[in-house]
Order: sequence, then C-alpha cells, then structure tokens
Amino acid sequence: MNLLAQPVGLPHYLVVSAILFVCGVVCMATKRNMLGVLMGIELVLNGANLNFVAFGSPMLRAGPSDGLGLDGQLIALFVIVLAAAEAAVALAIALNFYHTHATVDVDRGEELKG
Amino acid sequence: MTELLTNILSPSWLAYAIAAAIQCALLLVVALASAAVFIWLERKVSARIQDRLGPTRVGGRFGWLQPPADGLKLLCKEDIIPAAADRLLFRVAPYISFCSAFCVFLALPFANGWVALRLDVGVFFILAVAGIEVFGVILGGYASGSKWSLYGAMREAAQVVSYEVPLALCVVVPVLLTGSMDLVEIGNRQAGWFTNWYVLHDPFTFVTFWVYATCAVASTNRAPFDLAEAESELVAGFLTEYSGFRWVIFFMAEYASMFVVSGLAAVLFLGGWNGPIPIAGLLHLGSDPDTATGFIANLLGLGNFLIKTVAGVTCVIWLRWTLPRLRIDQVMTTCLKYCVPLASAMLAGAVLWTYLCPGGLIARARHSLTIAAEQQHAPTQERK
Amino acid sequence: MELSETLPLLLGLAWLLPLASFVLIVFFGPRMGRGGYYAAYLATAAIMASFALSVVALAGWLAAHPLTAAAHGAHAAAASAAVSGDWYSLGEFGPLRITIGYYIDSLTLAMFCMVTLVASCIHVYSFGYMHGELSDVIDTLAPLANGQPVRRRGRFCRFFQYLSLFCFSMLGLVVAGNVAMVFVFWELVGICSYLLIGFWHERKSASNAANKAFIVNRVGDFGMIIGLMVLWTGMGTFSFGDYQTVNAKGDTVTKPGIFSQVRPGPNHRLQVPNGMVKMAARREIEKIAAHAPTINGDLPLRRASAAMMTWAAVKKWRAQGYGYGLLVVAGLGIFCGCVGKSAQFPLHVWLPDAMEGPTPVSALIHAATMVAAGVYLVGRFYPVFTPEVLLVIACVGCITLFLAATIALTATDIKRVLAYSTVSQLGFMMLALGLGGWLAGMFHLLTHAFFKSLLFLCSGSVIHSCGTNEMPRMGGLRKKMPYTATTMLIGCLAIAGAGLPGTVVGLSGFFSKDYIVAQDLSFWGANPRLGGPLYCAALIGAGMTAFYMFRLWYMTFAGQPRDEAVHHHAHESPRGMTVPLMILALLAVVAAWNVPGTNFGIEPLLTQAQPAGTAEGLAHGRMWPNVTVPAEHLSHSPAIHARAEWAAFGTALLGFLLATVLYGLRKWDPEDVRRTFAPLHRFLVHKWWFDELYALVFVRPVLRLSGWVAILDKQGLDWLADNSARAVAAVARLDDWIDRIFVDAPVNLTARWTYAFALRLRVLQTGNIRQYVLWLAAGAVALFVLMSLYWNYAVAGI
Amino acid sequence: MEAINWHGFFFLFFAIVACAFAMAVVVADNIVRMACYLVVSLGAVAGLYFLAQAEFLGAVQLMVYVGGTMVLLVFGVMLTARGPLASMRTGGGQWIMAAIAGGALLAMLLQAAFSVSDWAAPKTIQEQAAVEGSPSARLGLGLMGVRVDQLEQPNLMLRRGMSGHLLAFEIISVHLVVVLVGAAYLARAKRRLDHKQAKDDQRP
Repeated sequence: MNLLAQPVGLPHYLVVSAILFVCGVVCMATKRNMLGVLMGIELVLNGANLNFVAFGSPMLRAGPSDGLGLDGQLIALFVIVLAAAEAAVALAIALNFYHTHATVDVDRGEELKG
Repeated sequence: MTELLTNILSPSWLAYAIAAAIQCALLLVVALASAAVFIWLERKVSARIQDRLGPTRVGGRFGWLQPPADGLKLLCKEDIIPAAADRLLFRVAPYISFCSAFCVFLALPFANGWVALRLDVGVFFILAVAGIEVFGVILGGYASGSKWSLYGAMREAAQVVSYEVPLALCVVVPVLLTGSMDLVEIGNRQAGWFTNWYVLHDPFTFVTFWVYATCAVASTNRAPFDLAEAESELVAGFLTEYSGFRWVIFFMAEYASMFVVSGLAAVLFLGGWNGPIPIAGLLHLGSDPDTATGFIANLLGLGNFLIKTVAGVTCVIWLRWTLPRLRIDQVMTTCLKYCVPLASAMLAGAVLWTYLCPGGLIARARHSLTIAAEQQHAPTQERK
Repeated sequence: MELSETLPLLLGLAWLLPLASFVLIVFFGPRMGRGGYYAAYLATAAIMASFALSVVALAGWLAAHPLTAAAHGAHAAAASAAVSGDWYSLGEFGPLRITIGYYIDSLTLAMFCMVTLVASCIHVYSFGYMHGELSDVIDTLAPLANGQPVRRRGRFCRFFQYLSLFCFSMLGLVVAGNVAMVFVFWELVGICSYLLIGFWHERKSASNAANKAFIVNRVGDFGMIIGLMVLWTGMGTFSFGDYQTVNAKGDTVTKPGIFSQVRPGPNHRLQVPNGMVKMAARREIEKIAAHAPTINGDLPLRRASAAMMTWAAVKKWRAQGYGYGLLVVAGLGIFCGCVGKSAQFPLHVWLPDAMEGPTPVSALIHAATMVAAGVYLVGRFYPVFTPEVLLVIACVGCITLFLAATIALTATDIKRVLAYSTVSQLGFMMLALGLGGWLAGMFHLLTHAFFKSLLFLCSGSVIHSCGTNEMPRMGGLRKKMPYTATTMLIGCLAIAGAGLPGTVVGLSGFFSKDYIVAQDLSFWGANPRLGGPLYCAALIGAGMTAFYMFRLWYMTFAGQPRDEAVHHHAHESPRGMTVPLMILALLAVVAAWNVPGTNFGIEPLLTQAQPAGTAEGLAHGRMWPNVTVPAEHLSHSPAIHARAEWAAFGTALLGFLLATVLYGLRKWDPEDVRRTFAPLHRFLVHKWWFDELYALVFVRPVLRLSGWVAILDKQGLDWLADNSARAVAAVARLDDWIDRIFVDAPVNLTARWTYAFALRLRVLQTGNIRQYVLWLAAGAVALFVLMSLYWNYAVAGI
Repeated sequence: MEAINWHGFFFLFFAIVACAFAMAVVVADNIVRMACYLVVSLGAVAGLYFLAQAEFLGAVQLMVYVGGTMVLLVFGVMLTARGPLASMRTGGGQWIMAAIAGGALLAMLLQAAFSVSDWAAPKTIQEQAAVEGSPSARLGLGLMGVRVDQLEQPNLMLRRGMSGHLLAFEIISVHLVVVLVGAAYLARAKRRLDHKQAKDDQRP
C-alpha cells in the first residue's frame, strides 16, 4: 500500500508499535548486559505507548468515535512517567549490582537459582 | 509563499520540497549568522573588558570579517580522530548537538506569528529539544576515549540534568500566567506598555526571571558554569580531542543555544516582540501580518525581539569575561540548594498570585470549558 | 458589657496566661536563649499581665460595688454579691455536674491581685536568684557515691516553667466555682510544691523533703475527700453559687448552690440542708414509704404521697437534729485538707523541711500563697461550718501558733525560723477564723502574704550572698547589704505588728493582728471558760513572734561578723533582686491602710466579701451547746479593740526588748540562758520531738508491718505460686504430647509433601532473566492463540 | 499525479527510522552505541506522536525519555562500561530462541493489528487534514480531573466528576517522588566503604 497516496490508518501505527515491542522483547531476551535489558524494557514500553496514542488519536479512524480519546494520551503520559521512575530504580539496582559483583552481566546474578 | 510556489511549480511535492528547503535555509542562516555575529561580539566585548581592542583589521573596520576568517582557518585545520576513539560516535556527536540546537529554532517565534512551526506546546518543545544537546556532548566526551573528555562530559551531564529542573520550573511560571504553552500567545499576552511584561507582572515573576537567567547560563554551560571545558583543570573538557570542523559545529551549537535561551527569556519575560512602548498599537497598525501595516508592525516586533535577544547574549558574554569559574560542587550547590527551592517557591507564589488575582490558570480552565461547550453546540463555526 | 460577663473574662484570661507560658516553656523553653534565659521573661510577662488584668477586674468590680466605710455587720444579713457561673461544662451525669466554673467576689479579686503581685515580684527576683542555673551546675551539697559533687545541666527554664504552672494552679484554686475544681487545683498546687521542693532533687534532703510534703498532704487530702463526698451526697451539687441547669422537662431551672443550701435566704442562718436531713433520716423515710396511704395499690400515687409526707417531715427532723452530724463531718473533713495544706498542728511537720527548695519558692508557695490556700479555703467554706467545727479550727490554730512560735525561738537556720513563723502566723489566721473572725483571718492572710514573702526574699538575698543558711555564721551584714537589711527590718516590724495603739498609725501586721486578738478577746467574753487559754496563747504567740523575728534580724545583720569568710564573701544583691524587696517592703507597710480620702482598702474590700449571715456569729452548737461564736463586729467595739491593741502591742514590745537585750545589745549572753533552760532548749531544738514521734508511731510500724508482709509473701504466696506453676507445667506436658500425636503429625506430613514437590519445581527457577523473558513471550503467544481459537464472542457478549 | 500525502510521508520516515534503530539496538554490541540508537529510535517515536496530533506527548517523550532516561542510562553506561563489560556476546542458541519467540510474538501482533475490521478503515486524507489536535490545555485539565472532551458524556455522574484522572495523577506524582528518593538511596556510592572493608580484611 502506497502511504504517499493512501491515508495513514490505525494498522500502520500498530505495525510500528508491534515491531518496537518485539525488538524490545528480543533485546531483553538476548542482552546479557543489564543496561541492555533495561533498554529493551524501554522499547517495549514505547511500543505499548504508541498503541495507546494511536488508539487515542482522533484522525486515524473513520467515523465520529475517536476510540480512547484523551484517555489514550493520558495513559501514555502515565506510562512515560512510570517508565522514568522504573529506569531510575533499575539503574540504582544496576549500580548496586555492579558494586557487589563488579559486573553488569545479568547471568552472574543467580544466587537465588533453585 | 508555499501557495505561491505551488502555483508556479508542478509537481506539487517539488514545490513543497523547495518551500521547506527555503524555510530551513532561512532558519539555518539565522542560526549561523547569529553565531558569527556573536563570535565577533564575544571577541570585542572580551577585548574591551580586558582593556584591549580586539580584532580591528580583518575586513577593514572593527574586524567585522573576523568570524569568517576564523571559520576558514578552522576548516583548513587537519581534523584528527584519536585511535582510542569510537569513530562513529565521535563523528556523530557534534551533529547531534547542533541539530538539537538548531531544531529549537523551529519553535522560536521571532515576531507575532512569525514562527516556523507554531506548536501548542512551544515552550515545552524548546526545552525538550534543547535537552538533547547535552547528549551530543556526552557522546562526544565518551567517544573521544580520553579521560579529560570523559570528565568534561560527565560534568556536563550532571550539570545540565540538574539545571533542567529549575529552568523548567521557571518556565512554568509565564506558562501559568498565560494559561498556554504556545510561545506566540505568551508573547501576545504581554502586548502593550512594558508594564505588561511578565518580568514586571508580580514580584514572583521578577525573581523568577533572575533565577531563569542563572539557570539559562548554566544550561548553555557558559562561564561561570563552563565546567565541561574547564581548561584550567581538564585540558578542554569534552572538546579536548576535537578540532577543525567538528569543533566549529560544537561552537555553533553553543552560540545557537545562547541565542535560544536569550530569545526564550525575551519571549517569556521581556515581552517578546512587544516594545516597551506599543508604537504599533498607538499607530493602529493592526497585528495581521498579511496586511501591509501588520507586516510593518511585525517588522518592528522583529526588531524588538532581536534587540532584546542580542542584549541578553551580550550580558551572557559579559558575565563570562567578568566572573571567575565556579567549582563543580559550587555549581551543583547553586542549582540544588538555591535555584531549585527558589524556583519552586516562586512557582508557588505565582500560583497563589494568579489564584488571588483574576486571570491565570483557573480562568483558562473556565474559558476552555466554555469553548468546548460552544464546540459541541456549533462545531462547524468552531472549525473556521 | 455586663460586669457578670467581663469579670469571668478578665479573670479567666489572667488565670490562663500562666498556663500558656507554662506550655510554651515546656515545649520551647530550652531553646529560648542561652540556658532558656528568655523563658524567664516569658513567665514574668505572663504573670505581670495577669496582675494587670486582675487590677482591671478589681477596678471594674469597685465601679459596680462602691465600697462603703467599713460598717461592720451593717449588711451582715445581705447576700454577698458574687458573680458565679460556668466557663465550660465537662459533662452532666445525672445530678453530677462537672464544670469549670467561677465564683468571683471581692475576696477572689483581692486574692488574685495579691497572688499575681507577689508572684510577679518573685519572678523578677528569681532572675537574679536562679542565674546560677543558667549554666552547668556543680552541686556540692549532692555528693555522688564516689564523693564527687553532682555535675548537671542548669535548670533555669524548668524553674520558671514550674513557677508558671504553680501560678496557674493557684489562681485556678482561687477562682474555682465548685468543689470539684477546687480539689483538682488543690492537688495541682500540691504537685507544684512537690516539684519545686525537690527542685534540687540530687540532694537527699531535698528529695526527702519533697516526699514528706507530698505524703503529709495526702493525709490531709484524705479527710478532704471524705468531706467533699459528704457535701456531694448531702447537697447533690458541687457548685458554690446557685446555678442554672436543664431539668427533665427541658426548661432551665435555677438550682441552689452549696452556700444557699446551707444558709438559705432571707436571713441566711445556718441550717442543715434537706439532702443531709433526708440522708440521716432515711429509715424514717422508708417507713413512710412503706405505710404511705394508697388506693388499691396505685403505686405512683403512693410514691407521690410518700414524697409529700417526707417533705412535710423534713422540717421536724431538722429540728430533731437529723443530719447535723453530717454537716459537722463535712466541715471537719474540709478543714482536714486545710490542715494538711497550710501545715496546721498535727501535720505541720512538712513545711520546715520544705525550705529545701529554692528561696523564691519558699517565698511564693510556702509563705505567701499555697499554704495560705488552706486558710483561704476555710474562709471560702465558712458558711458551712458549725460552731463545733469552728471551735476545732480555733483550737488547732491556737496549738499550731504556739508550738511553731516556740520552735522558731531556737531555730538557727534562717529559713527555718521564717518557716516556723509562717506556720505560727497561719495558726493565727486559723484561730481568728475559728473564733468567728472571718474578716480578721482573711485580712491577716493578705497582709501576711506581703510581709512574709518580703522576709523570705530578704533571707534569700542573704543566703545568696553568704552561701549559708546558718545565722550563727552571719552577723554584721548590715553595712554589706544595706537594702536587704532595711527591707528586712521593715518586714520584721510588720510581722511583729509595730504601730501606735489608739491611733491609725501602724504597719500592716499591726492592724490585722489587732483584729485577731480583738476577736479572741470578744470570744473570751462570749464564753469565759474556753476563751482564756486561747487568748493567752495568742498573746504569747504574738510576743514570741516579735522576739524571734528580731532575734533573726540581729543575728543576721547587727553585731560583729562571726565568720570572716562568709562576711568577706558577702555582697549586696543585684538591683533585680533588691527592687522587688523594696516594692514588697512598701506593701508590707501600707497594705492595711485605706487609700487616703477614699475608703478603698483591703479591709472594706474583704468586708464586702463576707459570706452572708456569717458576720453575726453562731450560737449553741448542737453537740456543745455552750459554745458561742461571737459576731465579728462586736470585736470592733472600742472597749474590746483598745484593750486588744494595747495587749498585743505590749507583748510584742516585750518580745522586741528581750530580743534586743539578748542579741542586739548582748547585755546577756544567750549561751547561759540556753544552759539554764537546757532541757527545754533541747526539746525545742528537736521541734517537740514531732518527727521522732511520727517515726515511732507511724513510720516504723508501717515499715515493720510491710516487712512481715514481705516475709509472708516470700514464704507463703511464692510457695503457692511455684507449686501451681509446677502443676500447670505438668498439664502442659500432657497437652504437648497430645499436640504432637494428633495435631503436628498431619501438618508435618503436608509440609513434607509440599517440600518434596517444591524440590522438583525449583529447577524451573534458573536465575536467568532472558529465559524468563522468553517464557513471558511464549506465554503471551499461547494465551492469544488459545483465545483466538476458543474464545466465544457470543458468550463474552462482545 | 494527486497531491502528495505529507502525513503519510513523514509517518513513513519516522516509522522506518524508529524500527530501524530499534533493530540496531537489538543487534548492536557496544552498550553506548545501543544507548545512542535507542535515543534516535525514541526520538522518531516522538515524531510519530507529533504526527498523531499528540504534541504534548511528543514533547514529554523527548524531554523525559531522550533527556532524562537517556542521560540516566548514559550515567549507568559510563559507570559500568569498561573493556569486557562494554560488549557481552550471547550464545547463538539464545539468539535462535529469542528469534523464535520474537517472531511468534510479531506474527501474533500483526495478525491482531489487521484482524479487527473497523480499525482498518481510516479517515480520508481531507478529513485527516481537517482534524485539529487537542490543545495541551485539555490534557492538563484532564489530569486535573476536568474533561473538556467529554461534555457530551451521557452519564451524569461521570460528567459531574468529569471522569478525570486526578487521583491517578496524584498517585503517580507521589510514586515518582518516592521512587526517585529510593533510587538515590540505593545508588549512593558505597565504593569507598568497600575499599575500607577490603583493607580491614587484608589486615589480620
């Protein structure tokens, strides 16, 4: 579908968010560096956020009903804030981890392994 | 202008492309020209302060061609990439900085309505994009693979991240008074005599302006806050390994951001394009830029804006050449122990003021509620 | 505004200000300046403000009730114009009303002004006296176990905090509008006194004295509680004055307070209140209720008729004397409390020891205000007392004044001399009250407050500069500390009652003491057999007063210095301490005078407050019919008054001369006087062996008894306890066994199973994050697949 | 040739950038470069927000993520990126597993994206051009509990309360404060203390 001609619709946004989301998951799944995992989480959150915004956006869907409406953006806002908080805590944990284990390799933090 | 081009040219996308290119070019020119002027200004001012003459010969009088000459010299320099450097990031870093500094111009209004991209969240956009600049610096510092650069970068990061907080707090105050983050609206709210300027709106805004000035200087890491390139301790901070063109880019970025913060100060506190005396208003020139009179009015406004901005930049330069550099801990203390509480207090004060005095956020809420009501009653008229 | 509104407002404010300062100092005291220095300013400001307010209130009162020239007995029958009411009602439980009320008459106002004024002076004085407490203190009088002196933080602000608390309590006691409130503040002042006596509680003597004061007061308060209970059950109210309340039907009715129940109008004669009569006659009431006429068992009717008959019978019963005993018991009980608080004869032992506290405290609490509170209370409850009670009061007061005066003759500790003189002066007041001289007693109470606090402050200034309490080590301080010497001389003259008989020239003590003696005389006239001893004792007491006061003054200020070190070290106190002395000295002189040209003075003021109907005395108590309490105005008849004046003056002069000869001029050596009366002297030095007696009669038996109880406890109860414990342990063992077999086993089994299962499960817990993420993703996919396959939209209603 | 759809054009641009750099994040080894790519990707997402008429959200994205979060990340990187730690390779097996899971997830998401029919129908380009974004003031008022956009809310109760997000907003704010304090507490430097302990261990 030629986006230069056709209007942009909800599915396009969903596809992008899906790609971001999956990238995030794969990133989390493959990185051994704790910060890498963290970045993966950020990507996942962004994918989700993009969905919220897309569903809330008034212009992507035909008809009067604009889906989530303002709520989409509001929830996205909350997600961003929480993401920031989560990043702060995660970094703090990472630093502590580094102080105790002298590494950020998540595979090394397996004291609680069964 | 876009319409004009679309009439002349087809296919239309070419017209759009050209129009976009021209507008970009305009902004770029503004950025570069301002940078050049400020470099010259800085040389002259510093010379005067140090009881020298500064550049005199290049280009006949006043050495007005000095900046191009410098640029030429720098371009001719060999540009080196240290062996230990992360080549890609080392190359990218300056452009990140410059792009962010340049993107800010998108949302900066030069006169009533003369803004490349009129955003509903103009101020916020500017702050956000300006915040990215530090990222280039950090990358540059890290990528140089030299400890001086790293130190510089870390200092910069710490400093800018901390100073963003009071800066944002200060910016919130005019936004609060206007009830909108649209810079054009903020500027127009201060139309009329200079008493309408927000810096004179109430005691809190007055103090806020000075806090803002401090934090602005700090966030552009100019002296006395230029810890990132403290040549007395770190060779040249994050710039140590840079030379030639990339160095110039970093400098452009710095001067551009100086321009931006001064311009922001002008719009937020000093009435933007509204002169101290509302000449345009007294002459009934009107404010619609499409009419000839309105265009003249806007030209006047542009003059006002530029004067204020340049004055601001001059003050920044003046500061740099008069004040000694702070220690890093002093810098952080200034931010966290003085600016942040002060800014918060001022914000609270302003909130109180707007609540007690008519206008402000509350009125805005009612106003927009009524608008929405009208919308739902007669949506079609609202559109037009 | 109406006077009945302004007065409570002003006095209430004056009452609460010290509380405010107390609270402030409690929380912020230590932070007020170095060592809490500014706490003192706060407390002083508070009490001075209260003084100002009291004066305003007094002015307001005088504007409303202009003073007539003291025409005694003229308005004896008229009801005293008191403003009474409640500030705040804590609650009404049936008939029981607990309120914060006020009963304000000119006596209250006079007391307010006196207390606040004296307290202000003493606050100011304490700035200088307590300044040592500003920094850390090394208390040489309080050795630790290792013999080292105690080193502690200064307690400057704590001192003023206690003072403020005391002022609050005292004023509350004075303004209190009902018995319950009186009792509360009664105990509060007790606490303050306890705290302040034990202010230097590191010193063994101080802490002992504090405990002694507190415990002895408990004895008195026990009696007081009994009295209050009788009052409450007998009259069904705590409130002094009449009060409004809402009855069952919801409309407000005015109920009679204690006073108007005991002395109902119009003639305000003492009569047993109905409640007490009914209490005493409850058997008869039951009889009536049993035999009340009824129409075919209609109970309400019977009840009504019974009530009516009871009502009719009350008068008769009262005439037969039912309930009189209750009234006597109530009076005696309340007097018991007063005996404890103002250190009367059986319980006088605590006051001298209380001198361990700082001298300003002795001046404020143990001379001017708190100990006087007992007298004040007797004055307050005066309408309730029957002739018998009054006689008891008189006897106790008489014994006290004589005994204390004798002890004061030989005491060498300057503060103890003053303490005993306080006791004996209080005895004087009690005597006066007991003999029907309400005015005399109250008058002496007020004047005494001024000159006794003056004397104490002087002694404090002396101690402050000499560092010792022992008079034998002083002497010749007159030149060193002129202000103190002069003011103290004035104080001595005042307490000795110096003045010119037959004229109106005299110091405050002169007038008040004359009233007492005159009352005594008229009492003797009224009942010849009783009055003699009382009169003689009072006169001798007056003489001894003059003697020991001047002995004190001579030993301290006159003659040659006996202890060079002390004398050398001595110095005049700072201005901050001498100025209050001068103020008080002035008052000690003029307190008893009317303001020239007007008839404003303490005496007419008090006359206004005289409880209705008490002025014309009482006759023929029911138990001792031959006791007659003469009307007070009789004692003002010129004949009696002149004789009394001369007698008192003569004895006082005698005492003065004796002291001068012995200690001033040293014509005779006190030593050989002492040797000649060696046994007597020892007797007096040991304070009539009272402490030893009490130790023998009360303390040791109690200790021994408790020792026995302890033995019983160890041998008997513990054995019991141990064995019961053993039994319990045996039962527990049995339970334990049952528990193991029938309860634990299944639980453990399940636990074991769970454990085994968990062991199998734990392999899933590889602390490998990436794996978890993968599992998450897989789970999400699986869930989605399942949903898309098996989710029934129709069922879900989407 | 019909008028070009700039919205579509920019969408394409930002989408490609975002996805490409997201993938770059996945494949990159050097942690700092990952961070850099991530910034670009997030920036592009912010651009998408702008396109979707959510300017405020876009600005917030830039500010919070690209500014705050990224700088925080860079801090972490600086403190922990040294030689061996900077790049840590994972085994091929992991990659395969991840690829499988990711692929399944992607397939599922795409299927979901295109399966719902009434999502698929977009407005026409003209309509899209006519739509004006919701001013950020509305967003702010929504956070304050005043819902300008729901005046036609039929349910009266909901309308009175305007069904705003004030409570959520408050909770989030408090939560943020708490978290930041906690993070500062967690991250406070214990290095020196460790050294001292090490010395103590060596001493005996």
